[in-house]
Amino acid sequence: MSALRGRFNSAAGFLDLARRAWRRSTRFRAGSLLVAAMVAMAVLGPYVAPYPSDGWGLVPRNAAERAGKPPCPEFPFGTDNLGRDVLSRVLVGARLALLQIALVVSVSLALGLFVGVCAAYYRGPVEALLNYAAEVFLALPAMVIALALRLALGQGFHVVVTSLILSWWPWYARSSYVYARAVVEMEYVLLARLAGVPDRTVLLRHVVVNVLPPVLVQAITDLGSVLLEASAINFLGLGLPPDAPDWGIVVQNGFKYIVSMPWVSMFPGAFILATALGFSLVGDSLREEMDPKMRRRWKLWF
Amino acid sequence: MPLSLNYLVKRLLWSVAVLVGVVVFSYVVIILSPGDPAVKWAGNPRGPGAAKAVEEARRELGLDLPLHLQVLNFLKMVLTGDLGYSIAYRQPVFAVLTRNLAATLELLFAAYLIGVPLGSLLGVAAAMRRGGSVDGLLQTLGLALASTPTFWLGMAVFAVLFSAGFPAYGRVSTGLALATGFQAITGFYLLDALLQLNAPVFFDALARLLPPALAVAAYPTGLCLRLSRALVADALLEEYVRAAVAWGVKRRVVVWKYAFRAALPGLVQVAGTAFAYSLIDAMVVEYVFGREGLGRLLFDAIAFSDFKLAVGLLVLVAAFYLAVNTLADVAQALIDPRVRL
Amino acid sequence: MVLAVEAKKLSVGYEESDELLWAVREVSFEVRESEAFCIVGESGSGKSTVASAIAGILPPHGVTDGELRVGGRVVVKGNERDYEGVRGRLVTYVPQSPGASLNPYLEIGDQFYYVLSSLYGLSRREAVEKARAYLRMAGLEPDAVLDRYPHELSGGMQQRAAIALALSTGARILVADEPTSSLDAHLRLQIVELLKRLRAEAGLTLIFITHDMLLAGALSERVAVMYAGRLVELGPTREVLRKPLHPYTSMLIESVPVLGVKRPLKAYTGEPPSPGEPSGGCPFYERCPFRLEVCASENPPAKGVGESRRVACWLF
Amino acid sequence: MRRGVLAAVIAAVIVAGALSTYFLLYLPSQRRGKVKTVVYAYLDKITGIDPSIEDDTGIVVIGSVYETLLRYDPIRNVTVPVLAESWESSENGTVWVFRLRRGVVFHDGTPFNATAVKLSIERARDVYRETGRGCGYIWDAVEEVEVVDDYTVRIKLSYPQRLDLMAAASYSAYVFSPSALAKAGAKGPLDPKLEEWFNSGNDAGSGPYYVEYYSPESEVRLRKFEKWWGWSLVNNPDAPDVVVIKIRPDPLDQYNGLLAGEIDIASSVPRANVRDLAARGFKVINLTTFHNYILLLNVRRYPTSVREFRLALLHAIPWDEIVNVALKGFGKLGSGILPHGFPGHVEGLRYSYNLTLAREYLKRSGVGPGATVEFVYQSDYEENEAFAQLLKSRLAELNITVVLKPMPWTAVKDAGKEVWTNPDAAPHLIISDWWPTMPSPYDYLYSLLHSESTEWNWAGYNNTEFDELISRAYELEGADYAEALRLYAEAQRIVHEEGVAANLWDEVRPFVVGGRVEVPENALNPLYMFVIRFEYVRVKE
Repeated sequence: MSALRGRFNSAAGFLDLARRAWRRSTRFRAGSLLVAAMVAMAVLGPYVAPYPSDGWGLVPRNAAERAGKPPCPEFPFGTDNLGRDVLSRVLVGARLALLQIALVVSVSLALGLFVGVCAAYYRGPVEALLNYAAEVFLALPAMVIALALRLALGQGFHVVVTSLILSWWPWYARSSYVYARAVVEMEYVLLARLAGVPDRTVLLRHVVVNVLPPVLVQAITDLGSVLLEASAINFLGLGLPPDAPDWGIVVQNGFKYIVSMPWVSMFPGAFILATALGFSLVGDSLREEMDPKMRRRWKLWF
Repeated sequence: MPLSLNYLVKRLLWSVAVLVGVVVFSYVVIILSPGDPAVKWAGNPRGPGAAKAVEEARRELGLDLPLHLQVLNFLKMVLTGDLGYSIAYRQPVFAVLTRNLAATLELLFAAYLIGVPLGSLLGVAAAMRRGGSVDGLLQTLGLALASTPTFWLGMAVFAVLFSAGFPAYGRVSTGLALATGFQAITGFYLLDALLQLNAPVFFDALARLLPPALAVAAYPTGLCLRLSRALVADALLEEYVRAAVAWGVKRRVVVWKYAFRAALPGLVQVAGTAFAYSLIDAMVVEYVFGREGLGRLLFDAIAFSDFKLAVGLLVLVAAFYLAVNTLADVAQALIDPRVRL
Repeated sequence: MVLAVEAKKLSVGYEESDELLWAVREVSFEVRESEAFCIVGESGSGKSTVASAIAGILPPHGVTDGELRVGGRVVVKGNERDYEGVRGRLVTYVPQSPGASLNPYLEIGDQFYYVLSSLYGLSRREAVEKARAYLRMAGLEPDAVLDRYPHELSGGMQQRAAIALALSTGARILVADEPTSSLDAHLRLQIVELLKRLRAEAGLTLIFITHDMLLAGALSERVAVMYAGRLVELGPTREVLRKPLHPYTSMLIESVPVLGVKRPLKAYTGEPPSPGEPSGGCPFYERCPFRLEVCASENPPAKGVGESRRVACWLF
Repeated sequence: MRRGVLAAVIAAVIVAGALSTYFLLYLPSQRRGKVKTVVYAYLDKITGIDPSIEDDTGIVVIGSVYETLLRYDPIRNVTVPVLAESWESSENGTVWVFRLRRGVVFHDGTPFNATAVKLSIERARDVYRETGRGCGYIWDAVEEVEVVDDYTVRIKLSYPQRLDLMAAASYSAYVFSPSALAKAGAKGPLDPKLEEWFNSGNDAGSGPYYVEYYSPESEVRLRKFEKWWGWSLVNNPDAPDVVVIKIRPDPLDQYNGLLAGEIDIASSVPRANVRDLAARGFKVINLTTFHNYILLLNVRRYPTSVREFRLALLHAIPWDEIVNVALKGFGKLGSGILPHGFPGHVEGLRYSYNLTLAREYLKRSGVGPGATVEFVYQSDYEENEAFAQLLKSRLAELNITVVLKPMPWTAVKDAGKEVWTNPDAAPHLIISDWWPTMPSPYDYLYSLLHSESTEWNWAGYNNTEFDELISRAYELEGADYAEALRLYAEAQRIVHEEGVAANLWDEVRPFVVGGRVEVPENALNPLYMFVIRFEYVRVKE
């Protein structure tokens, strides 16, 4: 089980891993800077946005003369067809983006970890049932789940988040299950069980602690992928309403004007790309750092 | 893992079981969401016939049966492909889906024909220089390609091409198709044009296919780049690669016939799964490029509150996923000589 | 007299997680043309690394120092390596595990084809024709092998096929890295006989890597003993076996099983130092029954004993 | 090996060369004679093409395939002959005689005659009476259609009416061939089989084009009817042989289609892109339409049930921004209920954007601060979307929260009708976009605000005085047109004071036309919304 090598078992271990990665990997540094910038935007966005009410989706009073301006010093990212400042919309939108992905990944991770560890620990019919459920949701991309939920529940935040959680938890369930299987079969876990240590304690103290690190690193990478899917769902109008401060929505707002006012869609889209890339870079270089074999540099020797 | 009839049958049964789960899920969505399931199923009918339509829907769903029989009834209805009439299209859902499937698949195939070879090639190049600056750049490129919102990339490609006066819109020029008497036979326009030896339509359809295909290809390119890099780099450390090098086998042969060949089964497996998920990407890009296909159905299902169409799409996408994954497993087994057939 | 291989203060190391671990340190030896030369040592002694260095297959994270010549060509100089035109043409290689050394995705015939087309530009038919000869030479029936995948062959057949592939290159120097370690005793004997015969018939230079002193005795004319990355003793096999100089060599000879019964090592407990450990003194210090004070602090240089033997020990 | 690659490349080049030569040589024999084609992008799915029943988007097909007895001329506000050559009415307007055109044939070759007229009028009227579907209410007054001879019909009415206007209506006034019954296997004109037959893509009209291919969700193809009676009058040798009506709901889609040369006439492009298209050499025809967008306020649900609150809302609507911001200049600010240029239009009957007044009304209404109102509108109209966001932003200044509920058309209709059955589930505000069936103010006022019009009166408005006023005006139209118009204006004033409904804007629809097609002004008519008279269109090849 190569992924169990180089693991960390505590928050300090994780920090240590991150520190090593920072020292060694340019890609990790670039990725964490992107992520930090995104988080900063999410925290500060509404306060630093030049036109905060534009950012929340309100049409400015002088919309007629402001509409459709290309990027200029006053509106660095230009304005949309209703005269709203695109920069403000992007800045304010960071918060909703972060909220969506953090919520989706944390809930899916918790759910998937629980299911995966239980399946590996209890085996038998529990295992079969949980694996089956995971398989069913693996076959359903978030977009079609969102379609069904959109028709059943109407537009809204809950549709995006629910559909994404439903489609992401099986990934964590699956990898937790694989790692947990390896851990459960280890001698000390067996001994602990034989010694009559309660299941809950064994699960938490031994299994979860060993399973979590690689799954957590996976989750960091996934934050980016979830953002991509959430934006797509919002872009298609399956999720948030059309004036929500969300990057996917702003891209949708500019969609009709992609040829005449490309800036409306291009800037928020670039932020989606940069954020997703940031999380991928961080997750990818952390995984590389956890597996020393992957760090080797080489010249082709033949 | 011997690839036997036994295995295939098991695999098929498993797929059907998963599909049953998917259908039950969609039924749960219909039943548990607020509002009358029959009204939703009938598509919010109006006018004098509304009461009758709702009654009809109630019978179709079997809402007066006990719950387990309701589910069985629904399963039978969906899995026999008899989803009734789409409100948006006033045609059987099954017919609407199959009619539009070819267009999306054509785009998807084109994208993977571009993305997988390109990504693999770049991945091999990166693997040969692992740890170097070229590798770093290529890996970042791979991540960036896989992190690009496909719908946005589609729009960007579209905007650029359009500004350059390149008509990447729709599937084929209507005027051209009419003037040359083009007929859609299989629904794969490139194939249809070839069958009818219709060169203008062939090239026109190709020119309109490539730009959206490029947008859809971003993800598989990035994925294959990263994957083939990892697999080839691993394979290059294999004992038989060392032996071959020691015997003086040329670099090109070692890389392709030895290392890449070893990476191929893994690549097929992962690309297969990605192919299934990219169906959604293709649908979104279709919408951006104004092409007919499954993507438009997604919007029509929303616009008309067409629950039947939505369930049809749900099941179609899941079935596609299962079928492609089974095929990928079989293909992987076929190209690995160690697997007994 | 032409030297097949000549190592001068050759060091080989691997880069692992920012650290550089030296697997072979300042090794010097020569192998004469048409000679059967054996390198003996426990696992981790660096003998396989030496074999890789000669065959030109050091892994990509390898680092070198010193100088190595193969067939008169400088292949290693400092950290520069150049095996262009050496691999397969001057030196060839029989790998350790037969199962892992054949490409599992290719039929044996194809593997011959790729080797021979790379080296001599042969067509597939010519390559197969030539392969038949070598397969027969290695004691295999060609038709039962050529269109088979490796996993369809038995272990012995795999190893014979690997030897045939190695021979088909036509190189005059054959490096065999424990080619029998994974085979049972019967097969092992057959393979050794085969190698002996081939050497006699074709006049090859044979460099044989093993941990088995007995095998070394049966096969080679000269032997080099390695311990913890260093060459501790070198000399004609018969002399070294009869009268070992280095305490480690003595230990190896004493531990040779007689009639399959492994004798316990009385005095020589302990493990060799791991390659990462910095050692100022003799690497064998911990296990050596005859250790002196100087052994703890200074590594013994190689000293000539007689006209054909060398040893690195403060006892001499 | 390298030689092998080279050989493969050479082989590929040879094969490709051979194939393309083959294609190119093969083609000329395959190419058909030049077909003049026009591709017209329409923005909605076709809901049906039954000439008597269809009351929605099907007009875009029906208008070219079928003909009415008369046609309305909006500029002169008169009717002109089509299938009827002349007509007259009795003194009191209760008996009308139409003399029909001779030598007209339907698409299947059967001759046009008085029987066809009788059948068509009666079917439209009876379907409406039986099921409430369609626009057959225009024939509501018709008591008897009498076939005098093959080319004369006499129509008796139960009350006086401008029947010539009805005969020019855009819905349910089309004449179809009696042969359709037999083809459909229908037992009578009301047999549902007939409707099914029509809606599966069959036509029985006499217009200049006939339906060749019918796929209501994606494409309808019309072909020139060579035996149409009017070709000699039109005298247009460049009229298209084939008209493809492409269903392109997305304005961007249409814009792209234009640029790609895929679409010759676009009915709906993003407004902000029209100037860009004009700069690229496309011709833009700005049609001032009778299509207007009327805001209806739910009078049956708190807080819009409070008159003062409604007036507060209406004075907080940014009237001054609507045309420039939401419509990008493509519209006329509404006044009263009826659109500009339509009989009965009243000028100057509009609210002002006046926050002080709005606050005053809000205070008087007694509705507490922080009120929330739901606003339903059709999601695929970009003007609606822009207006909705504008309204939300401005009402936020009054501390009124607007919950935007964009919906597809069918859902909008369902939500609107709910006001009569479950008013608290119906939205507070809703936009109804309307275009008339007949050129009478009654069309708008009855449908949108009469208490019996539960299908379209989404305000839930029920005012006997208003109802009586417009009914009286309608009956007077045949006898004293001026007095009728006065009463209609009176009715609109009542609505204005009650703050129940307001015409937000009349649409100016830019039809964008590509270079190879020429669409003369007379090919478009605001009453027959979206219908292009392709017989006047010229295709330059």
